[in-house]
Amino acid sequence: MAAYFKDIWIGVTTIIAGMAVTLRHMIFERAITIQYPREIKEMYPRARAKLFNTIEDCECCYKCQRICPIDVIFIKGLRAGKDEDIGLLPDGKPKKMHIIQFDIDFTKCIYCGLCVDVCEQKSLHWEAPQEASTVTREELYIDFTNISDEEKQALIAKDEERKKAKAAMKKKPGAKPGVKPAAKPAVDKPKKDEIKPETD
Amino acid sequence: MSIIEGRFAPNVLVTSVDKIFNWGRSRSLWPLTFGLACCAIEMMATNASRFDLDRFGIFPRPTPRQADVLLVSGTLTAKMAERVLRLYEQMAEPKYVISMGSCSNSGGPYWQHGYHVVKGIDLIMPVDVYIPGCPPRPEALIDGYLKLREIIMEKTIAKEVSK
Amino acid sequence: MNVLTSFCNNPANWFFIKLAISLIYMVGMITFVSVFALFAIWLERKISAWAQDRLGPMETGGFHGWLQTVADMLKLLLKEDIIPDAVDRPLFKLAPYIVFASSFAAFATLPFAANLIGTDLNIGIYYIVAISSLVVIAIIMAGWASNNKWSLFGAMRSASQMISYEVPVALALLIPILMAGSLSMQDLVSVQAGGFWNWTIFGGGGFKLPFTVVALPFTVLAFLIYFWASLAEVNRCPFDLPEGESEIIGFHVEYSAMRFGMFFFAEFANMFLVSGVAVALFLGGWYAPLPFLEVSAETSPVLHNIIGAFWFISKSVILVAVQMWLRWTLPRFRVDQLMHVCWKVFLPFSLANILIVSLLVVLFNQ
Amino acid sequence: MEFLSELIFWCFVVLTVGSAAVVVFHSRIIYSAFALLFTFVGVGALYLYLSADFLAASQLLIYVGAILTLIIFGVFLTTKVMSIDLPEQSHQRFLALIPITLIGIVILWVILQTPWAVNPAEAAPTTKELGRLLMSRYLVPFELASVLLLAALIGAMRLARYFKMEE
Repeated sequence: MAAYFKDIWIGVTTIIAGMAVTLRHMIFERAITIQYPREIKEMYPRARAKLFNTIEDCECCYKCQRICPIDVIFIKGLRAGKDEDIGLLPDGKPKKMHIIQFDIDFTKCIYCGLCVDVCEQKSLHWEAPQEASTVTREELYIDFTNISDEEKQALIAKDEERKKAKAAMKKKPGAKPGVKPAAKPAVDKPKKDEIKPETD
Repeated sequence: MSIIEGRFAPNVLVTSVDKIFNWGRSRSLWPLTFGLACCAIEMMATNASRFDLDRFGIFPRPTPRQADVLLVSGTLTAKMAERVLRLYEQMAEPKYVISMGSCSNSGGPYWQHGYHVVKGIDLIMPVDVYIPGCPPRPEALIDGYLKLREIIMEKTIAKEVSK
Repeated sequence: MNVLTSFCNNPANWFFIKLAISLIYMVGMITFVSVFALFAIWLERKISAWAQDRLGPMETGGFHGWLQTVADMLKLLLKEDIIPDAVDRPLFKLAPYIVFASSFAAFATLPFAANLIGTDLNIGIYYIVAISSLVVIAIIMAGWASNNKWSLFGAMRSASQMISYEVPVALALLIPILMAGSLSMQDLVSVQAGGFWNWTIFGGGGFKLPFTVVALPFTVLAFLIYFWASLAEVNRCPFDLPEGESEIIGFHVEYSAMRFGMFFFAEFANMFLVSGVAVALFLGGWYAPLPFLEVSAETSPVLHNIIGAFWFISKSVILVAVQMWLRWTLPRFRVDQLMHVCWKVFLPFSLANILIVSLLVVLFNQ
Repeated sequence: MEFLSELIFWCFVVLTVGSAAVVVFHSRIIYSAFALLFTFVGVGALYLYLSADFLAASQLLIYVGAILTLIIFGVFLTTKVMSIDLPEQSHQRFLALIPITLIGIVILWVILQTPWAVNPAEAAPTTKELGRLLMSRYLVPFELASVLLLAALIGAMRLARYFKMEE
């Protein structure tokens, strides 16, 4: 019987205590809400918000592509001719590559930041606002290169020419040119198949 | 679809009615209480005090019959896909789908070797808004909702004009 | 004007005038209940937000999102009305109407002011208790017809809870009835005239001083029991396990669009109803807390009614706000705890309470 | 006034009889149970026409609030509620004719013998009078009913009690 009345007493007092807590929050404590589109909270400097590549600073070293754990960076660079001058990198060295493709597939990117860590020129970096919602999936496949398609075609054509010239140079001294390229993939392929089950 | 949808040709009256309807629909987006993976944590954070989705009239409903938005928040495994599709089919028109995070956008980290993950929920249902991020910050999620609002504001109840 | 006066003076036409007045009252009451429900849903969201240090609806309609529930209702009206294949169609369609009609029918005897009452039945309060019991059947109907195990669970829980809590509610309501000696709502209100010290909750209710002091703890207890048990009657937290959002969702799992909106409306209408009954029976009805705050019927009958309605509605809204406050404070009961509280705590207390108060009434009623 | 009142009266009569017919004739038991709701409401309304307001409210409270809920719970506990088909035709029609005729004659006799009040009494509060009668003239039946209910209550508790498995 005593336990029964004690239970009731505890029930009543705890309800009153709880209501006092909510009342305090209702009246005296300020709301902590950030009214997002009206007031925007500043991102922390190291926040992993959105990847951005300033293509002018990019060395095209393929490090980011190689370190990306899920392979969402697609880079294609073409070696510039020795006589070409295409500007300097942030650390003062001359640029050596034309970048005709630097794509990041943001539908897949997991924002791990390995590519940013590995970038020596600091061209790949985080940018503040993360909001990038889109209506189609294709819009999230972002191309960072700043050259037009015609320029790309021109660069590719130029490269082809150079390669042909190089091949012609090589043909002169070398014997049996057809063997080497055919043999190389034959060696590579079984290797890949062996490795694959392990990684899975 | 509600009964008046797709009955009238587009005219002045319909467009002004459109505005009112779209206003009502876009200001009251009730998502389904439904989380799949780590993105669900950010979804909860967005609903909670700091970001407070209730400011926009968005508060989660526990049953698909009363929900407007299916927020697919996280990795959609092949096994779960059936259930999510069923939930989507149980929802009442007009219904919208938001794909939140890389996993639901395209399979995310599992896009190459994930034998168990659906490579993007747009393979099984129409998606209105994609939010990138892994997981997206609450701001990004709110931005997604605002984007969805803009999309709804452009919709019409009029008959589709055949081109 | 002359035509109108002659029309009104002819006794043969009184019937039509009565009919017109009751129709106007009915339409006005439906409007009031709808507007109140819209307001209450907004208030609920605001109170929940404030209790959690949030802001609640802010964006829709400018100032503090005051158009939020209008947008919600517009959307619910426009949504597709799903009737699943496997449901029991006639019952599924009928249930929301019965819920809405029965919770609305109870408003007929709620005294908003001296003359603002649908009909002052001499069994007014008994009628309200009786008509509310229709809701149970409608909820079982909804839960059964949905052909969904969760909705059936919700309906069964709801039914057992509402039937159980009807007992303490009725027993607690008997205290003011005993003191006033009438079942009519206006009689129950009018014994509490003249200042808050005459309200039934403070031991007034038509009795003078020695009784008031002795009966004070028992009347307060009766009010508390009524208020708590009525929370269970309208399925509010902490008794909201029939519609526990996170586990079973409740009897309206399968309802969409405006059919769900009707359940939603009925819930908030019921909240006002139980608060209104509490106000009428315990908190002085439409009388002001202090006598000089009201206008007597002799000086201006219209103003008398308007001020009365103001006091009644504001007291009820305060009680509704307290219900919401409780909801956002307390967690949900388990089923066995729910039944324990009803049968082992509320029932013995209210029985003892009735015994004591009736004894006091007999002793002091010389 | 008279016309409208009569119209509403006939509406309630149709409601009562119609739903009672559903109770009796419908092949699905759950429909019968829910149709009882309208029968009870209709009967309550008919009580109101006899100026028995307290009785009408009691009809709603007790029959709809308690008994009908119990009936529905009982129906839920029957197996295969959804598919069960109640037999609509009787097996012994001619044998059944005898008691039905007898009962019909009795009812007819009662109807013919009763001096029906053409104009019902003035509507007056019946609550006080009912209470007084229950506490004086009909005290014994009242108390008997309460003892019966108490016995039922105790029986229900005995049935619902948790027993330890006996060795």
